[in-house]
Amino acid sequence: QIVKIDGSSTVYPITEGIAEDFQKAKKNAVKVTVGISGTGGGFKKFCRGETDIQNASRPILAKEMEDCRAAGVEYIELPVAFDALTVVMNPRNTFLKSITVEELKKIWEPAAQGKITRWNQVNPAWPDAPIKLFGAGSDSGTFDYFTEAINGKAKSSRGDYTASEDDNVLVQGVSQDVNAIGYFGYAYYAENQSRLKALAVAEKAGKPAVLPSEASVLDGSYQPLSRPIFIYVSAKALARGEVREFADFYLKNAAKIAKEVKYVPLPAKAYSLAAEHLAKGKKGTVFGGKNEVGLKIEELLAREARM
Amino acid sequence: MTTSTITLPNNPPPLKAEAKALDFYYGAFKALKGISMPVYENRVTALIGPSGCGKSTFLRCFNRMHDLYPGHRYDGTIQLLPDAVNLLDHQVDPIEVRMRISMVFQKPNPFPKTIFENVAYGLRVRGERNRTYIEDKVEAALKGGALWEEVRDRLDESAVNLSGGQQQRLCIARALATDPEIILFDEPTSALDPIATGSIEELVTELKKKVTILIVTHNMQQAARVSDYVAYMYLGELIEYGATRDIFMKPLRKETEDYITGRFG
Amino acid sequence: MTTSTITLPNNPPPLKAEAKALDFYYGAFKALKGISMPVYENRVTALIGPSGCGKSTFLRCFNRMHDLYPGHRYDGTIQLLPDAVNLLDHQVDPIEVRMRISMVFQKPNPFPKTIFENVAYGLRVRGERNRTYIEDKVEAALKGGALWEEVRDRLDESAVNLSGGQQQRLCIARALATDPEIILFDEPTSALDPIATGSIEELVTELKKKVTILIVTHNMQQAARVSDYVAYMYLGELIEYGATRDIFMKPLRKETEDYITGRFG
Amino acid sequence: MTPSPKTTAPVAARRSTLNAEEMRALIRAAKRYDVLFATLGLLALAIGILTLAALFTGMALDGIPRLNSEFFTNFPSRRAGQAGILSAWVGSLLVMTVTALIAVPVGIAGAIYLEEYARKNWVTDVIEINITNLAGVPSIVYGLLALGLFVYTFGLGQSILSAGLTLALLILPIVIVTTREALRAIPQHIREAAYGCGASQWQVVSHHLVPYGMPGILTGVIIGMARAIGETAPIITIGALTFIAFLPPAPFMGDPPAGLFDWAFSGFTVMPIQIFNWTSRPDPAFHQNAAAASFVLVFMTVGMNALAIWLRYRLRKNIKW
Amino acid sequence: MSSTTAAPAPILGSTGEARLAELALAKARRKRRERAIEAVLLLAACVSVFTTVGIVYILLKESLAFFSHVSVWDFITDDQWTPLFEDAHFGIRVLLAGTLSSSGVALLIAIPLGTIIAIYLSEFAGHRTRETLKPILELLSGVPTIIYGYFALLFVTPMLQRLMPELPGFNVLSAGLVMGIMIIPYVSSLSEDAMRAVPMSLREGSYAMGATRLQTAVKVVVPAAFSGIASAYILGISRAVGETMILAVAAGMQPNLTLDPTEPAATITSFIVQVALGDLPHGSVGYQTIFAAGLTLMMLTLSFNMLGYWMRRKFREAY
Ligand SMILES: Nc1ncnc2c1ncn2[C@@H]1O[C@H](COP(=O)(O)OP(=O)(O)OP(=O)(O)O)[C@@H](O)[C@H]1O
Ligand SMILES: Nc1ncnc2c1ncn2[C@@H]1O[C@H](COP(=O)(O)OP(=O)(O)OP(=O)(O)O)[C@@H](O)[C@H]1O
Ligand SMILES: [Mg+2]
Ligand SMILES: [Mg+2]
Ligand SMILES: O=P([O-])([O-])[O-]
Repeated sequence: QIVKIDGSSTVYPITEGIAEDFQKAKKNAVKVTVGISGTGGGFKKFCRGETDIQNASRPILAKEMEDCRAAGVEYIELPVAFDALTVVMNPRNTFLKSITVEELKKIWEPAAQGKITRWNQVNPAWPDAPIKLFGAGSDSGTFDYFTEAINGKAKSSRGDYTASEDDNVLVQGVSQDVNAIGYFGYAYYAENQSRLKALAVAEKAGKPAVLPSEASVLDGSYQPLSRPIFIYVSAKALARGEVREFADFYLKNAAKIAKEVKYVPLPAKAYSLAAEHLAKGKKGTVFGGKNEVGLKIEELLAREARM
Repeated sequence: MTTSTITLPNNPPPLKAEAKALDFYYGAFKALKGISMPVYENRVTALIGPSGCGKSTFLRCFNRMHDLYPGHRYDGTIQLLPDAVNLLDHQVDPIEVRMRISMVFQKPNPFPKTIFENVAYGLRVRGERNRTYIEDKVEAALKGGALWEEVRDRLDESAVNLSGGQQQRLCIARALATDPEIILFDEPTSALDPIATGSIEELVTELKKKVTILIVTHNMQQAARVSDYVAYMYLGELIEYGATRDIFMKPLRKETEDYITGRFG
Repeated sequence: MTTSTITLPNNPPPLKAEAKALDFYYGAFKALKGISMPVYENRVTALIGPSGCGKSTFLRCFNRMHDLYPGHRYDGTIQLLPDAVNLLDHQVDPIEVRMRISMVFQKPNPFPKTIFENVAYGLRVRGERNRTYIEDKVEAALKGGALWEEVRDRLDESAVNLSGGQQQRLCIARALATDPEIILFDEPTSALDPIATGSIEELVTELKKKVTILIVTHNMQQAARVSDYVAYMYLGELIEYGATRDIFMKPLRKETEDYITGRFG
Repeated sequence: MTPSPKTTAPVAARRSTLNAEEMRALIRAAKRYDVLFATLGLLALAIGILTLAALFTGMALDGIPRLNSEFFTNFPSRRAGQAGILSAWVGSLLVMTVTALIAVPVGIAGAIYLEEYARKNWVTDVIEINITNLAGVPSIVYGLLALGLFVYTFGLGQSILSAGLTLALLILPIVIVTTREALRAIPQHIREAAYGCGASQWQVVSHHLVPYGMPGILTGVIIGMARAIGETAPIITIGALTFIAFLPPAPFMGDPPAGLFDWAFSGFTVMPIQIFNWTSRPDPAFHQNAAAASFVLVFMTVGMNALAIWLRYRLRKNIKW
Repeated sequence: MSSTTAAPAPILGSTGEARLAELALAKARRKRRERAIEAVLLLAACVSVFTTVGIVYILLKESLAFFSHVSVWDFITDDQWTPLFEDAHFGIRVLLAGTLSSSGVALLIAIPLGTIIAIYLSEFAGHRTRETLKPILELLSGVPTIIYGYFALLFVTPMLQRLMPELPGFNVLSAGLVMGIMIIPYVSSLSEDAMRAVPMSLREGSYAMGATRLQTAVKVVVPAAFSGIASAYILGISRAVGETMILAVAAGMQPNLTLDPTEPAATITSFIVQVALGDLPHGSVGYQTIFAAGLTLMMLTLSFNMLGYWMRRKFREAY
């Protein structure tokens, strides 16, 4: 009896924790494997029917929906936690207190490439010092989400920055350079608070700047950089007892584990709603095949409920 | 082209083999030129001549050693008697030729195996499985190679630890173990000290009672001591062939005489 | 231990070098045992003896070749005259010895360079920069090596494309180019054909007008043809030393006679 | 033989180039370069060896506190303190087994063909150029090949078998090249002796060449394996698992239908993947685990290399020509 | 022929006519067996060819799909590499520049140091020193490269930054340096093997002329071993061009069209792992880029290897 899981590296720490506890709870009668091949790579396998559960740091895309349909794979979409993309800077940086989405866009939009290279070009109040940029690799869910939330279009970004799939590498980069700014998942910031400083982000000029935290994500004020993350369970696999048990176990323990690995859990209501969907076997996605940014928890719940 | 001066004995012993108009080519280089010569049964025939004259090349035709290398070519025949097989014939399996004609090389070349396995090797290659038969044969061959007394108690030791002379006698025993019809020796003593050389020479004289022997040597004295017939070669040609005594005492050709009296070489 | 039988000439030419009570060890193996022997200036001294007797070992003491390998040890002295330096002395730099005493090896070993650079090598090593000087020296050395006529038009070709005999003469020219006091030859013709051998022998006879020569040879005829003095060695010992004519005509020691008459070897 | 009087006149004076003093000065100067170069050589060696030492001490300092027996017997965990490398080292071991089972016979057979059988023609030329080429192909490209071929076309999935096959192909050139060298080092007179006894070609190969070449062949195999065990990129491309808290089934012990080779089709993880995963975790406690695992991995490579050296030494002792 | 003619009475031992007839039979059997064995061996030798064919097939298949979207001209001439961005550019030159500069730095370290070490070990060091130091040095190439990546990032870069305060945290220089050290044993071991294969007689010839160690090594041994040393260099170059993890971790993955090693850069290989690790839907143009990049890489190493092959042919050792 094996439950096979693959997909996003972002969701991986939560799923891994669940898998570990689940195996313990079942006294190793059920085996669980978790792989990392990215949300895209994972969906490829999932839609071939090779895996039972898919970790996804974004909703399923139209192309992937089609693949799944072609192979006759149906799925149940379960949001499991929130990730707050965090904009970070070097702790020795004295001039940055907060930043607006506007300013972030000025820095990161494609037009900035090769032109916006000094801080005072973004905001005259800032010093005439070079900007050193660090960001998620262009092949990650984080990159897609950040570009869409800030620049308004997924995958549209300047290219002259240091990119890495390995966020520790980015942590390293930002912590070594006073003039650095970068972004990555909240967990990496949370574990490296001694070396990094999070930057408060204001959705619009004039709106209050908000620091990422469990509270600010839950109350919906950390916008637009908080995003839900998901697992997709194959409907066919759900027919197997161990997969259903695992999925139930997941929803029951997601809040605890998410907190442990420094993600923001969903409100309890969201988990019960998801459990209900699972029980009823509600298939499909509420996103219609595209990613969305700035989705508040209430909206997400509302949509889930409507399903 | 010079012709060969061949003096056949009056009362010839039975023929064991006979080369006829043998040419040999290393690729484009013609190393043997029209060699015709008898090899008498149970006699020692010595091949002499200056370095590079083709002695080894000729000898290695007898067990088709040249077949191992691409681009080498024979022309002419070597008949093996009494069945008159042309052992250079393409139809003839060189492995079969080598099973009938053994060879002992210039440098002793025992396999890095035990003494026993070295001697038994030819039998193993022939698919022999019978342990007592092999043991008997090995003992007989080692006795034939005058090595038995020295190694009887250490047949399981590695052959590479023997002295040079012992190694060479081991190689002779290895060649004997399969009852060959002819044994080819290519300067078998040139890597050995005088004492080992002496014992090998004795051995050759002893062996000819049972097998036909062809031996290449650089050493005139050795040729005189061990052989019954001598062939003097020069630049790939057979200059003179005859009984050893005749060749050394009254060579018919000036070239032979020059060589033997040490005018060069 | 046998003692050496040494017959000095009545009217000795000046001494060029002299070995005294020379022992040599390959690790624990004593390859030379108390050798004492003169080397006369502008004469050819031949070292003969069966394989493994220590001829090469002795020769290579003269240019401290053994220093290249760890664990080899000399005992005794070799004095180089007229300055009476003991060239085996630890204080004496082997490089200095080798600059004064050249060597020609058994197998021709030209460097994979042009003919010109091969001959110029010794000069370059000595830090010589003057191009015309080097050119003159190379030409003179090639003439001394009887190779100039054959290669004058292709000095820039690679030396490895020369024939064996030419290569060996090139090595001699290389050795000559630096005006050595002694040249050591270790079986210089054993890898060559009779014609090349002849020309090298002539060369040696020619060279002794200018330099002292020590030559190892396996070939009795060669020793008789080219040398003025002969040393017969056996099992690491010097058995007999004397003028060539004496050694070959009336050896004083039975061992020498046995060897020379070809009773073994 | 009267000893000649010691003269002070320099002998070299007769020589046209140098007198004794000049010569000594020259030798001293030339030897200075010897010393200089030897120092340079030692310095260059020191750079390499110090790097190695720095790497080692770094890993040891970070990693050794984690190296207790549980580290080897625990499965991965989200709690760094409890996480272990059991599935990783077992996985590495099994993948290496498959790699060896494939690369060794195929590599040796290929080398034998090229060295002993092949006629010199364009086919063998192509094979030869091709092998030198493959030795230079980046490992990540093998990963792409494996993904397309083994995982999908042959349907072997992300299994130990796929990974083992991939790494086998990766080290095949190493095994072939070293085996050929080992065979080439066997003197021709040994072959001639064997043929002279009437042996067939295959008999010569199997009775003599392979046994005598064994020290060299083994060295090549082990060096190849040491290379394979550290490979990360191709295994990532195939998609090794990251969390796997059980071991592949032992022969005949798996879920029915149980067979001898069920384990080969099991999912797996290997040491480099585990290290890679741990280094990319946010919690720095995992980085310590990564250092410890790296230490173990490097130790495995060192061990294999040491084994190669020892074997070469032991086996060579019995083979002389 | 021999097997069919009447077998002669053997001269020696217990063999008889029956034995010879047996031999004839055995010959036919042996021939068949030998053929079968040769066929099997040939097949094994061909595995490497199949591997290449497989690699080329996979790379070409996906690359063809790629080039149906992107013109070859753009691929070669564009000076931006942003295949995964909204505004996609596919200028392979950018990655080639990274590959070139990182390999350049690595080879500037590996080739001189490797050669010096080879000469030292082969001509200067004693037997014991050589036999201990060589395997220790070879361990350098046995360390998993990902470990080197972090070594470059966390150890070498900060050290360099003390010398060059302007140096960014990610740069080709430190990755290249570490890569160079990793490649040293590839260069030194192979070169040393080649030098040791030079027969002692050549060295003796040189020493006999009064040459010092260094003169002998540089003027005689190195030229004689040149073709072997050249293959060692070629292998080193291939390794440098194909190295992945060190660059992925320490060089910054920033597609910069520059040859300046103090800048961060992306290389062909680091781009491939980045995508292989990532999030891209298979079958998309972005995904196909890794095969086009892989093909470029393969052609690059192929041309180096061909060069090496040609050099070996041309300068084959002639001692
Ligand atoms: N494999 C080969 N390829 C090309 N030429 C060869 C080969 N082997 C020998 N030769 C040439 O063939 C001629 C005869 O060589 P062979 O070895 O038979 O001489 P030999 O009389 O045995 O000399 P030696 O006394 O030195 O052993 C020589 O000119 C030699 O250079
Ligand atoms: N490097 C070595 N290590 C140990 N023993 C050696 C070494 N070289 C030679 N010997 C031994 O020293 C003795 C003398 O050898 P040497 O080479 O001087 O003989 P030689 O008279 O020149 O013989 P040949 O005529 O075969 O060249 C021999 O017994 C030989 O086995
Ligand atoms: Mg011969
Ligand atoms: Mg000698
Ligand atoms: O692996 P990701 O899809 O979360 O980037």
